[in-house]
Amino acid sequence: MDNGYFALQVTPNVAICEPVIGQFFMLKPGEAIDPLLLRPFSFVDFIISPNDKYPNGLLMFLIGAVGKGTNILKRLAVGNRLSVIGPLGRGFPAVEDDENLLVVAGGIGIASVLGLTKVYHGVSLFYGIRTKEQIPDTEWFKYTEGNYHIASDDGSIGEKGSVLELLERYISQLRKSYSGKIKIYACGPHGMYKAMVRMNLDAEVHVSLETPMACGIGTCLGCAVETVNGLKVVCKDGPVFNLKDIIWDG
Amino acid sequence: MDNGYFALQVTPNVAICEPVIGQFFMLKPGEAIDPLLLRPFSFVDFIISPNDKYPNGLLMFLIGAVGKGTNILKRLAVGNRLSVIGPLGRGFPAVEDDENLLVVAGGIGIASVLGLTKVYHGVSLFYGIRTKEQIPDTEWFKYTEGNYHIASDDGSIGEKGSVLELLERYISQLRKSYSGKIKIYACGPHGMYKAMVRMNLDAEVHVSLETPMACGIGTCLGCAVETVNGLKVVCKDGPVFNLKDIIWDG
Amino acid sequence: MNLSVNIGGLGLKNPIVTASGTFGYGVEYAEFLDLNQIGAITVKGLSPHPAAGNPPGRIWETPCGMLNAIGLQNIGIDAFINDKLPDLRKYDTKIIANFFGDTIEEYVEAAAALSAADGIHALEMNISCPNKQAGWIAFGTDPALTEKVVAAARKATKLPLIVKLSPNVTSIADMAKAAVDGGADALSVINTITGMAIDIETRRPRLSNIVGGLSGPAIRPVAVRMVYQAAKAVKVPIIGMGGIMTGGDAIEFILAGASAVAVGTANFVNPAASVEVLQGIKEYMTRNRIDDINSLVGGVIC
Amino acid sequence: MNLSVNIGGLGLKNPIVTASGTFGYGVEYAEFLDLNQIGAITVKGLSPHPAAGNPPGRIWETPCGMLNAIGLQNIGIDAFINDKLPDLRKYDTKIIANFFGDTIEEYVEAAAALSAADGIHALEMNISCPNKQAGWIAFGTDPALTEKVVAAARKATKLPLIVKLSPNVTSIADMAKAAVDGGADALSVINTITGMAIDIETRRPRLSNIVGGLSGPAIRPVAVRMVYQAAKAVKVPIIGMGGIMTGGDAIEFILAGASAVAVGTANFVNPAASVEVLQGIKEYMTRNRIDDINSLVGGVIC
Ligand SMILES: Cc1cc2nc3c(=O)[nH]c(=O)nc-3n(C[C@H](O)[C@H](O)[C@H](O)COP(=O)(O)OP(=O)(O)OC[C@H]3O[C@@H](n4cnc5c(N)ncnc54)[C@H](O)[C@@H]3O)c2cc1C
Ligand SMILES: Cc1cc2nc3c(=O)[nH]c(=O)nc-3n(C[C@H](O)[C@H](O)[C@H](O)COP(=O)(O)OP(=O)(O)OC[C@H]3O[C@@H](n4cnc5c(N)ncnc54)[C@H](O)[C@@H]3O)c2cc1C
Ligand SMILES: Cc1cc2nc3c(=O)[nH]c(=O)nc-3n(C[C@H](O)[C@H](O)[C@H](O)COP(=O)(O)O)c2cc1C
Ligand SMILES: Cc1cc2nc3c(=O)[nH]c(=O)nc-3n(C[C@H](O)[C@H](O)[C@H](O)COP(=O)(O)O)c2cc1C
Ligand code: FES
Ligand code: FES
Repeated sequence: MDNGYFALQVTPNVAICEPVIGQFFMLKPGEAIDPLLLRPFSFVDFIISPNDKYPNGLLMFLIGAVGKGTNILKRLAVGNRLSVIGPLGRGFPAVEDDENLLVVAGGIGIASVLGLTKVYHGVSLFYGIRTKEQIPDTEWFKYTEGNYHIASDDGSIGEKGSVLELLERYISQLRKSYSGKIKIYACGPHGMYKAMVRMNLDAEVHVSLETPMACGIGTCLGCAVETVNGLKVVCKDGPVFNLKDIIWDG
Repeated sequence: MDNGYFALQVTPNVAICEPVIGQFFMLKPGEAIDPLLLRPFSFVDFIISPNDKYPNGLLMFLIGAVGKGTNILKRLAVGNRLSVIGPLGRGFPAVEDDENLLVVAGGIGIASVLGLTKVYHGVSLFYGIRTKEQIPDTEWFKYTEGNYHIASDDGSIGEKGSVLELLERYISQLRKSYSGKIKIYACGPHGMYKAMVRMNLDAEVHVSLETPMACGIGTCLGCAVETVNGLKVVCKDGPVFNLKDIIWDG
Repeated sequence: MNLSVNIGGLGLKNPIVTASGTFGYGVEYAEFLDLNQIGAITVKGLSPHPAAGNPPGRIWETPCGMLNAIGLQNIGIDAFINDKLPDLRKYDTKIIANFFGDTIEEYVEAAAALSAADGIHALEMNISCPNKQAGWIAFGTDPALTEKVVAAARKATKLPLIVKLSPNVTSIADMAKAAVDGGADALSVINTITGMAIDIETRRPRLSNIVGGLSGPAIRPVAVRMVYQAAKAVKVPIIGMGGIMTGGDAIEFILAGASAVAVGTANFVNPAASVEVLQGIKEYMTRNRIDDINSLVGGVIC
Repeated sequence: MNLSVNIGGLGLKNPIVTASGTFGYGVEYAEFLDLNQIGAITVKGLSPHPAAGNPPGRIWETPCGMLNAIGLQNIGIDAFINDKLPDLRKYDTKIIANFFGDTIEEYVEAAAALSAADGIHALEMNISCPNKQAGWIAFGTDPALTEKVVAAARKATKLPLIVKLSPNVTSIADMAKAAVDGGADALSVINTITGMAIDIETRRPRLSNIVGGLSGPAIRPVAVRMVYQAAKAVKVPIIGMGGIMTGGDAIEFILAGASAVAVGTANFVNPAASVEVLQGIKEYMTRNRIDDINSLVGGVIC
């Protein structure tokens, strides 16, 4: 894959707990002390039941090479060792049968929510990207059973413009036939979330937040966000939050 | 090679000057800022005349993995890029036809002087190591035409004990038939040099010094050594010095 | 092999301490390591009343280090004593309560409240957080004020009193002397160095507090130097810290003059770092045939 | 795109300066880069008489940084003027002579001797070397003495006088004010931070001088913070330095308040670092549509 995103497969050397979509792992890029800290990543998929090839299962990540740590991860070769801590944090809440789930991803945010399409087969996926080249394999969208909607900034794939407009149209269409609860599970840049707040969507929106992290387990208090219930740490109280609870600065 | 030493081949992307044995290159282990500084290494061999495979020639290093930087160099894969500066410093002086050259190496010091056996075909090599496992391919000693003498600390190869004793015996033997100038070109730990001073060898001894370096080009003044002619910088005034000029502390 | 050390009246089975603010309230790490193995746990800095700390934008990674401006967020002394201490008491390790106040009176209040609790073995007085206001910072940078606030806290506790020094000073020796004159039984050296980072795209500081404290391997040479200088200036034992990642790093601090060492930022990189540092110390001692860790303290040959 | 800046009367074609002691006497780097491309070259610290510096054991690498205790070895002002300056004059770049003395009188002597030479465009006064004795160090850590020695040098030169501050102080703002009160036209912020490293096998300090100066990326957050604080305290222009490796790092210093930047340790890692930093600054300005570098100075949004 050479679209800025790359896939990383990790075979744990001890058994891991089954992760919930929206949870994450801390990965250490290399053995060096620079970069110093582990980096948080959601998983796109996993194999948890041991088999011959993967006695402790397999974790699959989709990563955007944006800086020092992610570029080191990109250059790892088969056989390299990594420090891994996880699964960590609280994932997306379970969706009830009478609820209608819509999944929204912006850019590399796809990595955190793609797993939802596997758990909730046939769920609608809304995916916004800058340009066609960025898109991971469309094979990845197979669990949506064709029920995916793409928007790109440059119109090179899907509709030109914001994926949130697609989402909004879809919801008003849906509302014609459905009056139950709509849940939106989203992962994307914070700007996308702020836009969602402004749109005042007729749905319960849960989003996965990204902040720099040090410990990943709630002890350093470095990844705090302001919520209506006071400061919360993204790594332990989140990373998934109800959008309405978050207080955005500026 | 898995004896603690490893070979590193560098194909320069610009033409380089022909180096003199005893000169060195500064290599940057990786692109990271930790380790920060380049590391100095002599070369064991080189191809300078361009050919199809190596348009800018080839540099060959023999390196002991002793710390952070050398271990990164050890893990480099084919195709990785390196920053290289060199050739730097002053190498071993030319040997006149009427002089008798003896080459002495202690441990990884072999890397700096092995090239002398190629330039001065059939020259005698004295090589001291800890144990058999450490020895690079004996193929490397081919230019000595069998004229090499090994001593190991544990007696697992060659004579048990100090290579300097072999050297001393060889010199007294040689002196029976030869009264001309004997030159010794040596590279090894500083302890070996101090022992050579104490032995007061009947020869002109030139040694290659190792000190931590920052710039490698004489500007930081970090690699200073005390000599009878005042402070000198190893990277520019050396690394090869006449042993009698060096003032050893302690 | 004797690993036990005495830090101003606080006996530790080994010289490994966790640094305040980098090990939560201790219990969170029970799933990553055997807490019984470490000499002491220093808990997150506590104040008489719960504190919210600084707004987000609290940490940022820098070359071989990190900046933090948590702003001393904590649950408050009462909640610590009621909710965390009972769990901590179950472990066979010493508990050091790191504390601070906004005024001398609050320091006294905090010291008294913590001393009354069961299961706290020593107090570490933080006068050196770089994320507080200028007035507060004087507690840790003006020797006269240091002596005054330490003396006040000294009267409020019978527990061993460890004073944690700021590296953001011209003379660590003078600060060490002031703390000892005030009645400190031991010193912790060093807290974080004040630093700053700016996002060149948004032009905003990476931390909401503008400046924060630099920790991690980047600061180790500065920390080793300050331990060396403080140890020459005073006779009380020193807990050395600042960028310790390995047993070898810890030995460096001990040779410089520290009687114990604290593992800080390394806990984030590896939650089991403290026991691995201990392991490294033991290996070094075995390799060098050292029977008693105390024989290494201040052993640098200058 | 305007890159030219004015540093207290010293006009530079661009804000890139080389840091003293990391670029030799300048000419050594001519084979690695076009010296005409950089704003100014600051040469190795000069004293009235040649100085031998410290014994070997002068440098040691640390995490993302290095310690040095060269001890201000230099060929002396006369040899510099006679042997190096004629070569340097051939280049279209400004020459800043970094200087020091052991006494106030020597500072004055050095300033006067350098001012009399042809081809030196500004003086940088080093009162902040961490490898000197306690008494000397007071020049850079005691504000009253700083003001006094700067005032004395001020009278001895008509050239722009840049004073280089030590980071080993409680308040960089106070030091900046003292230097400006003494008559500094500009400030260099920062010199190295005092540090120490110990070889745990031999138990000896890595540096013969025991302590040395820490430089490189490790110290960048501290340097950025000090530039920010100094820039708020005084009105004179600042040359920012400490761990600059890239154009982005340089922009960080400029946003913090530096009018120019010096590239130091990076020259060892890459002899052409200074021109690459300049290139990076230009790219940043192009990308962000910035016409004049001066519009970025102190542009951090707090
Ligand atoms: C819960 C969680 C899950 C995540 N899942 C994924 C994932 O599945 N795939 C993926 O590609 N990325 C994911 N991220 C983002 C990823 O952690 C960052 O991209 C990564 O840490 C950047 O590291 P770096 O060293 O390459 O960047 P740096 O060199 O450290 O910085 C480069 C840029 O990344 C930004 N950045 C630094 N740390 C973070 C962070 N923790 N989160 C967001 N931005 C950051 C910086 O502001 C900077 O602009 C996730 C983040 C969180 C918090
Ligand atoms: C002119 C010259 C030529 C050299 N040629 C070779 C060679 O051909 N092959 C080879 O294997 N090594 C050679 N060396 C030594 C090599 O430079 C060091 O082994 C290397 O720098 C260590 O880097 P590191 O990051 O692995 O070690 P570090 O992690 O930096 O340190 C590990 C140990 O190496 C020692 N060390 C650090 N720097 C140096 C140094 N510059 N010289 C000696 N010891 C050092 C330290 O004291 C420490 O004990 C040469 C050194 C010099 C000065
Ligand atoms: C995230 C974080 C929070 C910290 N909180 C405190 C604190 O509450 N009280 C305190 O005295 N020191 C605090 N410190 C300082 C550390 O205890 C330690 O002195 C410093 O980080 C240097 O050690 P290190 O480099 O090993 O981390 C904190 C450090 C970090 C990184
Ligand atoms: C090897 C070395 C020698 C130095 N010599 C001097 C000097 O002679 N005079 C001086 O004012 N600063 C000297 N410095 C300090 C640098 O000029 C600079 O202020 C400091 O290194 C921080 O910048 P950097 O991190 O980019 O190197 C020296 C620094 C190093 C690393
Ligand atoms: S990353 Fe440490 S509390 Fe969240
Ligand atoms: S390494 Fe810089 S002078 Fe030799």
